Amino acid sequence: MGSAYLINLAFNGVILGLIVALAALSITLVFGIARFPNAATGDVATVGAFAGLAVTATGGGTAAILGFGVLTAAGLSLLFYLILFRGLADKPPVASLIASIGLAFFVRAVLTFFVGHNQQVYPLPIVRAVPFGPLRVQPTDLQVIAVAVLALAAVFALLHLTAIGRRMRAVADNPDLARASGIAATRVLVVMWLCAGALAGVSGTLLGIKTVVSPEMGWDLLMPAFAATILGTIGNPVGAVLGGLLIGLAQELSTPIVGFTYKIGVGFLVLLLMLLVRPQGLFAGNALVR
Amino acid sequence: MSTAELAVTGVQKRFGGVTVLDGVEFSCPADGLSGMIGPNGAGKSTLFAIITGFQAGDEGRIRFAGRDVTGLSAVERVHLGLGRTFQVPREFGSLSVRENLMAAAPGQSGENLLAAFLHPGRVRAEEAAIRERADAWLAFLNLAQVADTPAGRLSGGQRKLLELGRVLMLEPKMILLDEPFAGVNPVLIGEIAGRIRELSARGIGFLIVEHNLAALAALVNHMFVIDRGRLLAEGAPAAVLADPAVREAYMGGAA
Amino acid sequence: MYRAIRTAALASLLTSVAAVAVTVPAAAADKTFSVGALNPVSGAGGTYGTGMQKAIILAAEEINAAGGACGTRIAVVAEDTQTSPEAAVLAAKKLVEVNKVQVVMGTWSSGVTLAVMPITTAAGVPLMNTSGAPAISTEDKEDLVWRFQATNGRFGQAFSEIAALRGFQRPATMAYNNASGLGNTEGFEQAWTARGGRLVSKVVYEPKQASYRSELQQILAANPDVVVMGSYLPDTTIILREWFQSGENPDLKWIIPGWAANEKLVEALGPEVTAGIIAVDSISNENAPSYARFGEAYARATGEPAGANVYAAMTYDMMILWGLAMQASCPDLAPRAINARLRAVDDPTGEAVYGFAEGKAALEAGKTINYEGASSQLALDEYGDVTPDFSLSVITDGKIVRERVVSLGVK
Amino acid sequence: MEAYLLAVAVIALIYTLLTLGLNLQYGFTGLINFGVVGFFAIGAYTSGLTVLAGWPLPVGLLLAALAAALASWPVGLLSLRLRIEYFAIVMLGYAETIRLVVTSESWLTGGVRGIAGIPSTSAALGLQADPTLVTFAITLAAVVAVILVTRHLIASPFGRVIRAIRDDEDAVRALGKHPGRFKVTVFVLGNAVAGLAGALYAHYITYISPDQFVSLLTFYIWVAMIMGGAGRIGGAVVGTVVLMVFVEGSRFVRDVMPGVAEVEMSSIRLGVIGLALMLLMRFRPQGILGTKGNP
Repeated sequence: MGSAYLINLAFNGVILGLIVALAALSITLVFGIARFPNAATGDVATVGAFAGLAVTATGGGTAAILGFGVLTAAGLSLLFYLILFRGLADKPPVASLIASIGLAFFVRAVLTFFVGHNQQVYPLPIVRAVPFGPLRVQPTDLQVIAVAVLALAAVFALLHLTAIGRRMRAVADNPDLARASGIAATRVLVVMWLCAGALAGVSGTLLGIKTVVSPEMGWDLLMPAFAATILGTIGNPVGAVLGGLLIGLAQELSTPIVGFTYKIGVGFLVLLLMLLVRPQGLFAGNALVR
Repeated sequence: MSTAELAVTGVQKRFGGVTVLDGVEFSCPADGLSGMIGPNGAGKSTLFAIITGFQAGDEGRIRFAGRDVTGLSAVERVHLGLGRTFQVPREFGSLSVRENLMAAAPGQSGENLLAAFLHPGRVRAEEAAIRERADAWLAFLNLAQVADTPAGRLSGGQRKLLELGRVLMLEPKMILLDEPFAGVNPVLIGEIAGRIRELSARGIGFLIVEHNLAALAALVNHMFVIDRGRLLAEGAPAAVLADPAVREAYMGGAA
Repeated sequence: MYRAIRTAALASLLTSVAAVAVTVPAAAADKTFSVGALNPVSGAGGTYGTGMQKAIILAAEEINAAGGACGTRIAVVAEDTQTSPEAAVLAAKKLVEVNKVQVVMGTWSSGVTLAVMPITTAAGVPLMNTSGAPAISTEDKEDLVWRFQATNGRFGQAFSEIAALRGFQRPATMAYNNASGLGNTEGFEQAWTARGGRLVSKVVYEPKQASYRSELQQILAANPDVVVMGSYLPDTTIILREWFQSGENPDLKWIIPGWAANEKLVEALGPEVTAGIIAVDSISNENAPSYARFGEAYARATGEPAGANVYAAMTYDMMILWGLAMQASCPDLAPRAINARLRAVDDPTGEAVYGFAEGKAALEAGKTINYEGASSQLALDEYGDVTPDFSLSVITDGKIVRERVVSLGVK
Repeated sequence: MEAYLLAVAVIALIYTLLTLGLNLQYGFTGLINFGVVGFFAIGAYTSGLTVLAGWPLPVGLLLAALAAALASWPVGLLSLRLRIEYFAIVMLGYAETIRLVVTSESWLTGGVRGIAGIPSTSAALGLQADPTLVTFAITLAAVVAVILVTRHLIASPFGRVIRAIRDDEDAVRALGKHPGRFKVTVFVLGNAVAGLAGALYAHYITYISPDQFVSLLTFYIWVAMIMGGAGRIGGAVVGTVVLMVFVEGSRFVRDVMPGVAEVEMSSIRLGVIGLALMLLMRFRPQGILGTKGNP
């Protein structure tokens, strides 16, 4: 078990971690501003992946898959806010959490009802890997890295460079402000839900490109994404990304020790240990602000 | 320096870059009737939370009843006889008014799960005694007619009284009241003030944080003024309210 | 006018109720035998369940068309297991207690069969299944459970047979962590080591992952010449794609069960990646007249080729074999009596028959018979398990081309 | 027909036990437990293995409750340090981890192949009676016992404090009582009931495997509890009955409406559960029967 083996494992962990990080960032945005862990995030990602599939029927490539998947997921996310979560805003966060689980089930049920349980695959060409020293890098890996980094950069730019982003951070910092400033808060929420949906869409389509598209893919993504969110402190975008990477790395690098069946549990173990030491998350500090 | 007092020395608290409390120092007799005022953002609520142990200060010490309680939890401070109410009443909304008071009684063996099942006789006897005490306080606070009503259905003023009743079940040496008059109609304010005076006469100490200066000045014997995280003035209510520095602080705070 | 319509509606409702009330005893007088079709109509087995149910009904129709078994018509009561043990238990209770069925056939997943067995056995009702788990044989203490599918272990033996045929020296295994995945690869390992071979590496993986690269890396590091899989379609798709993309061991060959190495896999990965994959599947008794008859009826009823659902042929055989056993047991139609005759109508020394009418005629003529099924030659062994043949196919230019049939031989 | 209804009733009673346990935790104390199925599984495996090893049934049931209680104690302590939303997610992960351990430690649990041939209740007790009937009697007795104990508990000083914790934890602290001790006790107690339910399930179905313990069951129980009204003992029973009528009723709906494609039934069931969760939260968070503010 040489260092080349470990380097490859670590690389796998990073790729996996980036996809998880995107979903985690979506969850953390919602949590920072709407104040509940959104369990429907994974299923919005699934719908994004299926939407991407629809464009491939008309001959779309990777860019078209991503674009359409992201747009659909963003629109769906906004729709869910308008018809469900807005009406729950004045109830305890637990109500929104439980409703979001219901929504996740419902979305999955609708998907399986119409498309069945069978897997689907994006008809993209399969290309051989390029060796970089001991590392074997697949072209899809480079795509995943590029898209993920771009998406993350776009979100951080939005949060820090635009007026609406600053307002989002302000609302995250002080929920009373949201109540006080009426219409402005609605605009913040609309942008936030669009943004969260888009991130879920990126995560879903990238997962679809890497693997296969199936109705359960998003729900399966949810647990590691939740873990990453908590790991990096809920409401902290940088933390969510680092949390995702940490979980991906911990899972893959632990395999020589714990084997392959337990590796899914490792992500959770890391989370538990961290919570014992730092109940507030790794990057404690107030929410989206700092 | 008497042992029966609440003493605060050098308390500091910062949130991020903002200093909320900057070395507050004061002391008041544990059986006295004292008030605390200060403009919005002066740090009263934070100080209140630090005294009662609901928040930890960055520096400084709290002494109560002859002990340094700085490191003690909120629960332990209650056991030493330091009770509190909340600014926005935090009644147990789904429990009846009587249950609210009964829940507060200390040292109930029925709160131990095993005892609740294994010693039904003892628990029943205790319950009867607790109920009697609760009803007595309800009568004192003029809440007897709503004893069986869910607390969530009470009016704002009644909730304040309920919270007071709940603290009284603890048989505290001293009670910290957080804005007992806020949002209460004038008639009820008079009633609440009357009850406080009577309790004070029975030897229970009070420290009352309040925005209603007139009502507070009429009630307390001694007043502290907090501004920008420090003690600005103290003394008899009339003298304190006449102090130019206090007036200045209130004007500045309003602007 | 309105009132008239209402009166008419009411009257017709009453008559239809009366009609039902009359037909039930009439049917009973005509002697019917109730059979429970307990299939995975929804859930993970949903792809197969409906077809399995149809096949049972087709076979019952065939029996009834031939004048019934022992003068008795077959009535099929269908239920859904939802591919869940708990739902299956309730469904089985309903079949046995409410519908009073005297045999239950067509349970699919091993978990369901193991959960239903105690109920049917306690009621003295035989259970016929298409599950793979070995525990089914050992738990069947009263010889009331019959298996029409190859056990996981037999699949493993077939893999080993094929690996040896192809001259592989350094096999590795990868298994999806469930009973079937493990059963296949462990069956392979057992059979392979019994031949004196050894595995160079083996991995058991948790399903539903975004990537299996770390697992694959461990396998490839051992430099095997073939990987034997106990896998399903989604994970197989991802694993093969990652293997191909990595560019490592490009000459590596794969032996994959037929339910994973199928047209969908080729569609997902294309001809280049799938070239040379060896697909192994238990096959129906394709050259037998019974299969031809079944295939034609199945296609007519469902609009799908019989080959699309290998389990449908098995449930068809369950019903036909049971009908023949009823005939052989005549006039004693107690479930246990019929159960005891199942091997007698599958007697290797008997005259080969390929359908119910033919078998019934032979039995009436006093002959011993051997029903050659549509799914396999059956040949029920001492555990009540069948011995089907396997196909060895190779994916070439995106097409799954069958090379040969592998028989493990009847003990 | 009676025997089938009895079989359905046994499952309904087992679910009722789970709902009662969760109701104690969430309905009366406000603890969010998304790991119900994990403790159910622990109970099932513990009793199944114990009785298979030759111990009598009562020992199996007792150990099942104890094991579930023991497994929930450390996470119960953790709950005191975590925000409520963190804890909700941690519990989802914990149940999944329990399933993972059951799957991986095949030397003990049979792994993915599960454990077959667990003695039924009547077999374990050495009775000749119908196992469904015996399980029904035991489960009914357990439900009645849990209801009686819960009622006594809720009316006791202990119960008063946990209801106070649900309404306002900080106010309880201001009264000099540690909410933590009460929360951990309730958490452990509720999960012990889930463990007992798991044991009865194991001896009823007689075959257990990791596939039977997926998170969907947890949410079934949540739906049942919320439908009946959190914080109402009778609500747990009513909610479970409504749930079972829906789940089992779909079996008969298919007989009446053959037009509904059969393969899609599982999608419809999942969708209805999801829709129920959303609508209940949105319009009747106090449950079908509950009245606002007075549970």
